[in-house]
Amino acid sequence: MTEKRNIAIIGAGIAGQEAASVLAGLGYKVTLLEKQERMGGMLNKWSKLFPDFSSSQQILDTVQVSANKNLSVICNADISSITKENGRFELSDNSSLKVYADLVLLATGYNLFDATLKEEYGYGVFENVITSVDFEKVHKSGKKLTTLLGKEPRRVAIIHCVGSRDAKSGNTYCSKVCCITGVKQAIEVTRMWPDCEVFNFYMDLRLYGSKYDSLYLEAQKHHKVQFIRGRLSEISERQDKGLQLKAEDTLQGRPLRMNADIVILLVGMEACEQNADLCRNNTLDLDENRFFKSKNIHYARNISTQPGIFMAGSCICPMSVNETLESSRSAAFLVDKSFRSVQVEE
Amino acid sequence: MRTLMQRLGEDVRLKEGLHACMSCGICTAVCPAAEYFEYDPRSIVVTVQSGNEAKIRKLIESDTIWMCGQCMSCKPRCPRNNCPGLIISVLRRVSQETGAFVKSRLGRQQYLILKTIGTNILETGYCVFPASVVPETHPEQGDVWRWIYQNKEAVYERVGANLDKEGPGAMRKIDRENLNELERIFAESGGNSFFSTIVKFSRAYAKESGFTDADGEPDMEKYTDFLLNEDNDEK
Amino acid sequence: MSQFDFLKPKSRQIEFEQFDDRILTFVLERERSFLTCISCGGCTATCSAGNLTSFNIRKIGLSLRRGSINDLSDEIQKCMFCGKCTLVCPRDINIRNVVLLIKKRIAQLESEKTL
Amino acid sequence: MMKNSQVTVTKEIADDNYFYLRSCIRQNFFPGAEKVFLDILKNKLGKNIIDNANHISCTGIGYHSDIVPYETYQAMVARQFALMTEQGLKNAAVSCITSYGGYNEVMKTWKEFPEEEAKARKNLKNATGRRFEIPENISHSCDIIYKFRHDIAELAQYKLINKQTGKPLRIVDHIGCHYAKIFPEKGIGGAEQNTVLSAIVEAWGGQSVDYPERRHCCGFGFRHYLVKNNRSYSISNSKKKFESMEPYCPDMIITNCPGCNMFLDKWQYALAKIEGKTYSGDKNGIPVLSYEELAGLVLGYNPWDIGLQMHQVDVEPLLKKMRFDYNPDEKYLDAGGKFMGQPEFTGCLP
Repeated sequence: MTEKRNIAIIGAGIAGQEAASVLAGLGYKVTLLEKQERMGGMLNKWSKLFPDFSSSQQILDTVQVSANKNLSVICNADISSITKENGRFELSDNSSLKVYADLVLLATGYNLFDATLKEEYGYGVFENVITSVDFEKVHKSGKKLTTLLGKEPRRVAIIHCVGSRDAKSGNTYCSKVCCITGVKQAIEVTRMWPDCEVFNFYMDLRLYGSKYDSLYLEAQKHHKVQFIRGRLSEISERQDKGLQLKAEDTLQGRPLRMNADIVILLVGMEACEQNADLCRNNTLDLDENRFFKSKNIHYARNISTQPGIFMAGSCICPMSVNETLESSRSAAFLVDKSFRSVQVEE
Repeated sequence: MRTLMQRLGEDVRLKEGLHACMSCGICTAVCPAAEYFEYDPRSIVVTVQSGNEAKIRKLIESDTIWMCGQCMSCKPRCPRNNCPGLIISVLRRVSQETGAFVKSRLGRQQYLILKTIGTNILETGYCVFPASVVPETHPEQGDVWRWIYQNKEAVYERVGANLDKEGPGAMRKIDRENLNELERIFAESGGNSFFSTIVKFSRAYAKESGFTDADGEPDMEKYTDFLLNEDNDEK
Repeated sequence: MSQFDFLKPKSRQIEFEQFDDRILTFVLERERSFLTCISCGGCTATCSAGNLTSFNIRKIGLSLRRGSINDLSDEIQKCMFCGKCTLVCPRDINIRNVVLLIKKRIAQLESEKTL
Repeated sequence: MMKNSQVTVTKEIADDNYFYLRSCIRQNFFPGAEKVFLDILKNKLGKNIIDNANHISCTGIGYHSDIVPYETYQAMVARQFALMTEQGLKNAAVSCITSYGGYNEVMKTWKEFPEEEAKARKNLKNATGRRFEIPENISHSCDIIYKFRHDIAELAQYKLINKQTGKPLRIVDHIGCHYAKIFPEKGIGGAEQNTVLSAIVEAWGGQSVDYPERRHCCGFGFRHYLVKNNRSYSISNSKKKFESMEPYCPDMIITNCPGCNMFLDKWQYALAKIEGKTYSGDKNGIPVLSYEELAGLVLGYNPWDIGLQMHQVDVEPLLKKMRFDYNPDEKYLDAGGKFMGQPEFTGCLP
């Protein structure tokens, strides 16, 4: 019996690392490939997590893997091609790197929506317009959120669905985690500045997770966060660099104009652009939202359309941290199961 | 008989303008009309989307559809690529074809627009021309316009226009042959019958409302006068 | 000049910069639960007055929270204080008390002639 | 799915051999503007542009005030294309924003619904015997000035500088709604951060100034202006724009739409009559010029040749800021040099 035990995992965010540690623990030879200099992926950009304000660093530390006899980690490896020859997968980047594996696990994660594409919101033009990720950076630094001129904001508006549920951005799906992020960040703003008014502009509040709705209640009850049902139509800059917002208060059926000192855009999750590259020369496929397509979205979520390639985390669809970790373990289980069934057949 | 929804659906602009609305209000937020009238393009789209005949009937008989200014500011924003402004054009068309327009004050004004712009187009080949912008009915045009109006020939000649003369150039006279072509296009493409429909329903409404001459026929001068002075306070 | 018969309509736009918080602050100080309204409309659906008149308690609450309090004083009189709204509220807001407080505050402001 | 909100829209603009499609409102209120546009193209830039006497209104104002049905409008547009075809020209130079939006709307419809194009062809043929080819390029005349803005800058005799202070003139722009809102990809810079006018202003030495209600409609509203009782809508929306630009103390407003140009000029006057107020810090108001008129000025045309005496808000304060060499005494002389009387009053407030 030939031992087929080599697994390549693309992406060393929390999904890739969690799967790597499970599979290495089961005795497989795992190669973890990361395109950045360091592991951790997108979660490195976050400060605190919903719904409990725990530190994202704590999660990063918990899932952190280090190389051992079963696990090797290669950073700066931007894999752009997967081919299968003689029953083996060959992974290569644009330089000379080649990695061979019996099975591949995709954990390539997501990209953040580029908010400059929503030109009507003026991100990149008006300096008091920031994204949810910019806010996390401020929060992580331990500083307080201030206006461009260093002043305490009197009013902050948080905009839901930026680059999500929007044909104009080419993303018609829901990014799922933005609503609860908006509620979390609203509370964080009022914790920084108790006198600051915070308004969330939403279309539907999709607070699906456990404890998410109670965070919403807490935001209203203890932090006076206000919610306006209406998609923001435009932001303009005023002479004092303050911002003017226009939306409809759809629950009243009246247009609304508001000034705000800072606007936070809740940018959605997009599929990575490299996904399309990875689909060349194999039967991997993308879904209508450019994420990797599952063989079946109910019972084979982690199984791709190419036999031997599995998927974990938010390269399948937008996911929260806990869903990502569960998805990784589920993928690891399926990888293990796949090896076992091959051996039984042989 | 065709339902209203069928009539609306026959217009290609409904297919272009209505995909699926999720009631986000992004259109109403920037709508210049929503700010000044009891008007909400979002709810109009929702009504059309519902396909409910009774509601659509009520809509095309109401003032609401006539409040849109056709600026199309709604168009570039909609996250579902709808265009409320275009849907409203279709509603207005059906409102006029079915005679529903005479049931609302703003709808009845179509007769006034027909008498001014419609007549201008057919008689001169232009939507507007200097003699049509009468200072008395256009006080906002100001003293400079009054001066231009009173010295048309000299002023237009001074700035190189060709007012009411043969040949090319600004404000030149459109010759008979071209006007005949225009008329034939209107006849061929339904423009004339659309005009007649507006006139027919307006005459019937005028008669019904007692604007008649000695023979009991509609007196359209009286009716026009009524329309011009019809209460413009928002109810 | 009478010939310039323009500029009639008042803007319907909710202008946050003209936020009138005099009723809202009074209500919130005495009935904090009002903060947690999610505009679900349960109150309006069950409202006795709303079933007979154009009274819309959800919208009144919303106007208050948007700081537009004009035309509120007549509208609020339509409430019949049956209290069903309070029973159905999923956020457990004492809506009946909210209405009472609005009326009380309006009466105060009217006696000061500032409304 | 295609992303249509790309930051930079680079549309193609033909560089010669245009068929001129004029605007009812422009030729009516600002005939000098169209005269100077044609003159710049022919005599300064050496381009071929044809002004055809058979060309008539596209009936766009009738279409958007809903008395002209879409089929008729399409046939009228088809006729414009037929005139172009007969002249052997493939590039439309459209002066009117309503027509510009309309031509693009019709083209989009024909692309999506070929049966509509077939109907328009049939209607046109039956009515006039004419046939047409689809134009290769449809540009608004502001696109053409935009394209040649640097050439114009090289020929310029004046810069958009306030010679009294040495600083660039502060210019706010207003883009006609139908230029890029209906089809963002048809306007330079798209619907949201449109740059067609600001690039022109900056190429000629001026400073383009942003203001919050920049993208708001001027308030024409078709049926809202056409019926006198409805004009509140028009003036209210223009007022909203003036209030928004006032704190920025602009030296002038530039527009690309003939209608907007007229309304922003006249409503300042009407607002002064109603409210006793201007938004310019003086009694005159903020001068409103189109891009052709402004091109004419930087190229040193006589302001009275290009019709600037036809504006209600007086342009002379602007000319003085530019230290423009002009003769105020010729303002109201006719073509033969004879005084033709003068307006009782120019500007906004006495």
